[in-house]
Amino acid sequence: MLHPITTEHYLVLSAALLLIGTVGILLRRNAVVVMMSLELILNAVNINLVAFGKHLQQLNGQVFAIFIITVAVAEAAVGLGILIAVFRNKETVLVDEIDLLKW
Amino acid sequence: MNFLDLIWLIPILPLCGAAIMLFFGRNLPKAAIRVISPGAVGLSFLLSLGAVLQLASLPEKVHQVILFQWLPLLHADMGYMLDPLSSVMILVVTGIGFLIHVYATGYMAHEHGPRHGGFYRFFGYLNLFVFFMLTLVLANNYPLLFVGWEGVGLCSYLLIGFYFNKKSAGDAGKKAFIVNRIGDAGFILGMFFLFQITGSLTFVDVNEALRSARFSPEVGVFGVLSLTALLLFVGATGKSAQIPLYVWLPDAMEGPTPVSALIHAATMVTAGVYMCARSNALFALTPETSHIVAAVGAATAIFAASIGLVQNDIKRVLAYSTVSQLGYMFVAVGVGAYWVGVFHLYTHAFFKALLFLGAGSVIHAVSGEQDMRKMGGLKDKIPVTFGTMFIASLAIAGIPGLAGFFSKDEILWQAWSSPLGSKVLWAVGFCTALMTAFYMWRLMFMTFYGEGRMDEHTKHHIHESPKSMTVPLMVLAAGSVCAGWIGMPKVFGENGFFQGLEHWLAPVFETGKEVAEHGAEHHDTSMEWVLMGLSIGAALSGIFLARHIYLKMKESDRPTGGALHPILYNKWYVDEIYDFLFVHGFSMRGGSLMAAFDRTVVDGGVNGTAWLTKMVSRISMWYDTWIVDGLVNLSAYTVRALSFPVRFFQTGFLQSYALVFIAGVFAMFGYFWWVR
Amino acid sequence: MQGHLLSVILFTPLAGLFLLLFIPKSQKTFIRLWANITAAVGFLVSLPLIIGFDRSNGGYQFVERAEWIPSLGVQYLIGVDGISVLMVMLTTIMGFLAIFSSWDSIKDREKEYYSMFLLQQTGMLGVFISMDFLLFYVFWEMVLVPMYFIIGVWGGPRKLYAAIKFFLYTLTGGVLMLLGILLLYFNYASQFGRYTFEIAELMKINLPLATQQWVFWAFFVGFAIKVPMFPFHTWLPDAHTEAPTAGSVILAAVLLKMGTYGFIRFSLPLLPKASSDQTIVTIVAVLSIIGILYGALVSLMQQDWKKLVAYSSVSHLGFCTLGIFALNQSGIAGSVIQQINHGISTGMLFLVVGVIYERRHTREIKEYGGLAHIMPNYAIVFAIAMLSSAGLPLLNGFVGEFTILQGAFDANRIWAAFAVLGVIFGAAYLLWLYQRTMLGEVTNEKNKGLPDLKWREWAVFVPLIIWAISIGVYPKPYFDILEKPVAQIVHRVHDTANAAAVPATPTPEVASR
Amino acid sequence: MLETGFFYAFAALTLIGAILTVTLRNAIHCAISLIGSLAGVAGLYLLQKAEFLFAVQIVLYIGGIMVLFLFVIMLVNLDAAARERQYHRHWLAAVICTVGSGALITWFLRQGSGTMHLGQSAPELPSAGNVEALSDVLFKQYLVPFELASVLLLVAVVGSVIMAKKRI
Amino acid sequence: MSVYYTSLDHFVLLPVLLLALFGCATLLFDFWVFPEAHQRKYLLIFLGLGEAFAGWAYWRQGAALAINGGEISAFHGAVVVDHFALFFHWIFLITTLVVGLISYRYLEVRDEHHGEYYGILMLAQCGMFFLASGNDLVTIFVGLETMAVSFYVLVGFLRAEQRSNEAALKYLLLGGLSSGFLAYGFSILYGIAGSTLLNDISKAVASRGHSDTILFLAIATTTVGLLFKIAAAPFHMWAPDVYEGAPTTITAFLAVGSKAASFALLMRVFASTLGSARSTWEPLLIAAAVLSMTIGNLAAITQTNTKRLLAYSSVNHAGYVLLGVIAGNNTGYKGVLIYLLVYTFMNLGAFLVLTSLTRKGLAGEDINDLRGLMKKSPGHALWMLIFLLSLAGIPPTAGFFGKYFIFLSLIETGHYVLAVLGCLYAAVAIYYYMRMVKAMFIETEEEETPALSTSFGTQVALVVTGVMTLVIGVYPEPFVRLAQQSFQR
Repeated sequence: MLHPITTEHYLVLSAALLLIGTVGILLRRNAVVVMMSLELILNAVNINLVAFGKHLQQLNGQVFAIFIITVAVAEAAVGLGILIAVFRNKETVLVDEIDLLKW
Repeated sequence: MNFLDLIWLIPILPLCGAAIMLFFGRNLPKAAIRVISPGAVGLSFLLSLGAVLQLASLPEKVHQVILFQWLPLLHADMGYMLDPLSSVMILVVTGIGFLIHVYATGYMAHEHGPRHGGFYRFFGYLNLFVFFMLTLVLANNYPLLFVGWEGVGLCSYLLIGFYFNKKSAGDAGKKAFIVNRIGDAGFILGMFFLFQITGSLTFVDVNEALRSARFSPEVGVFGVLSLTALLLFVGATGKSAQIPLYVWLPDAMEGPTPVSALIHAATMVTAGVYMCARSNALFALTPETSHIVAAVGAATAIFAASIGLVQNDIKRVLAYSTVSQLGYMFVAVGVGAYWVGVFHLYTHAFFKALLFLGAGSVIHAVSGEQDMRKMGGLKDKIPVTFGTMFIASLAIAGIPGLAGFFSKDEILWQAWSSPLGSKVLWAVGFCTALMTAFYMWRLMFMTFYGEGRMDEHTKHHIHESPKSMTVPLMVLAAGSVCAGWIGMPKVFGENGFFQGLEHWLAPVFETGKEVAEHGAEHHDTSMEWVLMGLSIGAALSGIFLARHIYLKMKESDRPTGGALHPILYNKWYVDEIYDFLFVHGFSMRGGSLMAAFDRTVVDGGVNGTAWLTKMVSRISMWYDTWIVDGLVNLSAYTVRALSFPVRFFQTGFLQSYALVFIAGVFAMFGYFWWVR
Repeated sequence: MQGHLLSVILFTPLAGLFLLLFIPKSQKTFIRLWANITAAVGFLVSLPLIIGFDRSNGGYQFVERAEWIPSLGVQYLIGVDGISVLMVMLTTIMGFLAIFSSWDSIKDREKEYYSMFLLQQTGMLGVFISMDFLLFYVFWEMVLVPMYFIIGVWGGPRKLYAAIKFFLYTLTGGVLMLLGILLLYFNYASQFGRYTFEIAELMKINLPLATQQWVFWAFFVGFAIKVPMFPFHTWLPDAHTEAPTAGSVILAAVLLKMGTYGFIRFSLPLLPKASSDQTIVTIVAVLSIIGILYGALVSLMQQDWKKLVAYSSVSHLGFCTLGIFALNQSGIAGSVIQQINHGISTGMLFLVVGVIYERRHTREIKEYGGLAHIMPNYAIVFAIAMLSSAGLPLLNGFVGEFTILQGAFDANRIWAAFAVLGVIFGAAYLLWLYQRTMLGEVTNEKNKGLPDLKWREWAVFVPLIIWAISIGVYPKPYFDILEKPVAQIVHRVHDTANAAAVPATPTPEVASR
Repeated sequence: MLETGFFYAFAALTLIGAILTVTLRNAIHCAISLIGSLAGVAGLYLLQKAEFLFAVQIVLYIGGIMVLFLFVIMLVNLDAAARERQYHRHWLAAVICTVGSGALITWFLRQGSGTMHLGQSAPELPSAGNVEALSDVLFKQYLVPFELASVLLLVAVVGSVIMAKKRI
Repeated sequence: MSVYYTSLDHFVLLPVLLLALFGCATLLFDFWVFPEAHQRKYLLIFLGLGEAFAGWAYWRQGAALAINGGEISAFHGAVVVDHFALFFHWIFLITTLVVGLISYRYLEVRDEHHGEYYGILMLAQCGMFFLASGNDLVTIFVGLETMAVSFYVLVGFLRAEQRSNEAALKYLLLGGLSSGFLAYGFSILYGIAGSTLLNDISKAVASRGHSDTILFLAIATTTVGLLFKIAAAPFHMWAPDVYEGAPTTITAFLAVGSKAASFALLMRVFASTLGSARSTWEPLLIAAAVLSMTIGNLAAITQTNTKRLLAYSSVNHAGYVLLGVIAGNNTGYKGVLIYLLVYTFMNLGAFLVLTSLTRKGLAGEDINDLRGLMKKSPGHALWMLIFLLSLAGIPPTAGFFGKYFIFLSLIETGHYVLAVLGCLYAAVAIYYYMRMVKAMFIETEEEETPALSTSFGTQVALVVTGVMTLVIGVYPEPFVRLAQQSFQR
């Protein structure tokens, strides 16, 4: 149990987070939760980056992670804006009720 | 004036006539047509006469005029050749053609309707026919001969279908053309064989190569030559109405009578005989083909004669008679006596043309009736017609001294004596002669003797034909008498004139001549006398039998021929057999043969083979619509149909898309995992 | 001017089209007139070509060469040899007549119609004079579009189906052909180190048989669809039937020839080993024969006048391809002549149908009968067209058919035997058609009082009839002009084949052919 | 070995938070779980001596984004949505694909870990002056993306305003 | 702290700085100077100026490249300008300009004419710049997201329309997912190389074995992200919906600009960076290409919405371009460049005509709305014909040369099956393009509709795209040379 924590631990954790995030996107009908799941995925990437950075004795990974966080912020902002627009027009945030465009 | 160099004008003149008729005829007065059209043929006749006379003085007896190269790859030129054989032919064609043209000016004079009901068209076609026929006989190579060959077929088609508002006429024309085409297919293939064997299609070269056996060894094997000859003969059977392709000729009587006389008796139908005679070098090399030719000829002769015995339509009797006589000619060709075949062709042209024209005159007299049962007693009312036809009937029956006798007798003798001949051939020919005499005189007795059986109205209108019709009859009658004199048997004594034809034709038939002479050496003259006597006897007995039955006996007493009669009357049911085989093979639900016959006539279904073709083409069309096109449409349909499932994935649900996305990722990972 | 004669010929219709665009739509007569003038000028400028053509020279003449896309090795390289010069003349003449024949029949959207025709004219000419493969391909595909519109806009009731079928079929063949071209192009580059599409250069490639076979089949699909050969023929009846008369005429007279021309110009000289490969030749010949018989048989059963003529095209073009793959002088020369003949005869037949269609607006054979009474001149013209199509001697059809048959016979007697059957069937369906429409009593009241040929119609038919007869009577100029180029192709095919065959098995059969 | 314990604690926090985020019915509960998960990740950063990143994670992510989320959740009344079916129908296929992919990713990582020596525990980064060193990297090597990020944020701001405002 | 950048760095970044500047200016001026709706079209001036300056900068860069050769690398290798990048910059420039030109009438018709539109348009172009020029994972990723976020906004720009909202939401969520995967791949690439510079990654990748699982993981996830952006199957699902829902002008921008930018990145990543791992990614791309052509074609056949039809067709085209990357020789890459250039003009043109079909109260997106266009507006119909023929790849239009190089490269590299498949699909594609042609030329309008909404800008853009489509088809030489020059390794 108490063996040292290696980079691989972080990578596996990251994979698990990625997986959970993906499941969230695939399954949750609530668009807000879907967006939260996106955040989970980006966090998985960040774990990866920081772990690699440490593994490689560099700070680049952390910097990359900062940019990922920035991107996440931007996406969330725009996404929530779009969500509000959708809600205003359609009175729903359930993604499977938003299916005007098909076939 | 050098006529020999002008022989190309001989066919061109009628062509000009035809062109004038067809393009401007509508605007010409009838009188002009009467002059121009026969005039063109007449001029040709004069030119031919001049040319033949000049040819006689040439030592080599061949003259060729080459206008220009036509099919360079087959070394075929627009070239005309005058030699003894073609000289006989052009004289027959132009001479008899001229007479028939003249006759037709009278016969067709009653054509009514807009623009004279096609008076000009008729003469245009007729002239065109003469052009093609002359091309046929004057050609110096096979392809050009084939031009004429097809051309006369075309004109025959046009003229048979001249009264094109009659459906039966159109059908008959089409039948003639298509049956001829079947023969032509054989002819074409035969030509290709010849070209491959000899490297040329010019008569002179081909014959030269064959005689000297100068053909390339790998193609010159024995079977190939026979096949070549057989293929050419297939062509000849089509054109000359031999078994099995004879069916078109009786139907061709739908055409106007002068057409029957010119095309279907005197000239076109003999083209097959001419072609075989032309290819004598080839046939001489292939005796087994010659046997076939002779056998087919003999079979056709007796077969057609037997049908002729019972026919009631005057023109049909003559038609079957023509088929029968053509069979005779092929017997002669088949036994190697080519000159005799040509001789019979030549005499036959006179009396058969005369018979047809006479029949036309009769029909003319009785207001278009063709059924002999409704004639009778015309002897005194139309004496000229009667007289001339009387002579012709004697001639065809083989009464000594008249043209038919000499040629027919010579054929029988050659059939008996030639090394290629046999007693069986003679016997068949003999029986045919008997039958010929019988049916011809049956025709005479039914038509001219006894009581008139036509209705009153017609009776009043019976009148002799105009001069323009009777004069040609008389000329032809003279010909029927004298034409045979230039080919008398040698037993009558050797004389330059009386054996003139054989000598004249000798250069053409070098090979054939050897065969014939070879035969003559081995038979004594007494046998010839005996056979001659037998055939005279046959002719006379035929005449008397006919006289006994059709003049003396009452109608009810006449022997019906028992079971044979319907068979003969229905032409051995050949049309029906063809029908049975091809036309109604599957739809014969208990219907009688007769019913089938009626249906055929009524339908006018092209012919047996046409039905088969139609059936196959139905299948083809079905195949095309449902299989070939169907497959295409099916694949198009499949593509379209696949479109929906593909689009179906596009459900509009975001998470379905994400699922596909992840499935793609999973597939990629899985792929690599699997590959590793 | 003389140096750029071919370019002038090629671009005259295009120039006319350009000017046509400036004519306002409402000036219908002027539009017609201008289109006719352009087409006539197009024909006139092509006359110096045939006059100045040197028959004794088997190579390309009037060659013009300019760089087009140097980095791809594509050139604007045009020229004519004996084969293409005939095709060019066929195109200019038939194009003119087709445009002329549309004067009365097209009463809707004339400007577009004539534009399409002129555009197509340039495309077809380009196909026949390109000596650069890519240029050829560009023109080849360019022809599709105008034809699509001609069928699709001015066609009959099922025009849309027919048009798209035409387009899809030919395009599919075209793109596969492109692959073949590119394969050759690539092989040339890897052997000679530079890229070029020049056909004369591409001939120098030394390709193994297997590769040639691949390329051959790629070409085959393209050309066979265009011809069309047997299993690829189904677009043709639909396209022909639905197209307006002039469209059918051009389609039959020129467009289909692009396929056979392709075989002669590209398949044989570029792929001599594959083209003389026994299996391939047999397959193609058998397909041709099936096409001949099949087309004829299906024609027999047609109830639709135009469809009958369309299927007869399948049969006739079967002769053309059979001749080509007889691989001898007679076969190929005959084939080229037959292509011209088919253009004339079938063109005439389509015009004949067009004349009656314009009057009665139906193509059902049942609707007609006895027209010879009402329209005697029409009947005569039809008869000549029919006989020329049926291969009557002294008319054009015979010369081609006969020579092809002879060539086929030389190659393989059995082929000829089957092909000859096609001649019989040819007579059968045409005569039957003639009988059903022209002869007999006038059965349909509507047909009474139809006017006979008008002078404009005469003017279209007369040149064709004269042409038909002149070829039938004196085909020598055509054979002369073809002699050298065809001989070159034959030599190329056989020399290469023998060169390949001799070391392996010097059979006497091969030697004797 | 304290580090190991912390790692597992933070990892558990991260994963449990994440799982709760995707499973809880109420969106507000989801958001709070997500905050937990993000805090876990922040802890992991701290564990790896990435203090600046830890700060960013806490301030920007948890303080900024999550407030935004909660704000939106309040704005778009989700009571009705919360009562309905929570998951999409195709959950089985989705779970198979995701779990399969996840398993394969893990497999890939473990397979390849040898070549990259991932199995070794990485040495510590020099802790002192971390932020300075970071800024050095950020403004030297990553100047361009930094500037670009401002553009990105500008777009995001303008965009969210356009999207969210009723009238502009 | 010393100054870390030089004038050379400036020079490289100049165009994007200018664009950003003018973009911001647009946003500002929209508020303060042109408050009235009808004045907003003057904002186009800013767009024009921005593009003109950027063009000038590109031109200078090109000139500099011509002298120095090779590439100009700036910011420690994070940004690179070479002929390849310039080629794409020009494409982006043209695309943005054309989209801007055709937008104002469209937006007026749709009642959503706001100045932000042009600003975001230019900021999106800034993002694109880094897709083509970025040489560093971080730069590329941020650039990609800049472009993506701009597009999320633009796609949802018709805020009052449910379809537009929906498209934006879908695009955002799926785009986020794909960005996540891309970032994940990038993170592993970084882990592998220990650097975010593509050059370093390239070396690291080359030194690893072909069956390295971690490398595969990186490649696969990166591929997923890139394939999503170019809308290749099976990651294309967003495309039809987003194309349909977005404003038509933005659909054009998306179909051309975004796709070209993503392809620029894809080429840089696969051809250069991951070039040595070809055996790993080639099967993935082959599968994607074949699936794209299949799905794109099949789905388009029965489609009745023109925008959706063109969306599927663009999936199909992505498949074709991928074929060029798969072939992977010089001809293939050249082919990709030519194809994208050609695609820019023809697809822009086609969407442009569709844009004109949108009139007050008439979406103009159904295939039946094209009916009788020849009668109504022959100019539009004829140009559209040229665009469609070009999309179908029929000579002598430009599309042919796109396909030509692709097929040639496939043959050169022995991918015969793909070549034949590509050919057959080209024939299938005819069918649906011809459906549009048929509607325009053969069918007639059922009821009278108002005249097309065109403007001077639209006309200019139409002529430019049309003429270019023809010119590249008839005389492709300079463009082939350009592509040749742009891809010199």
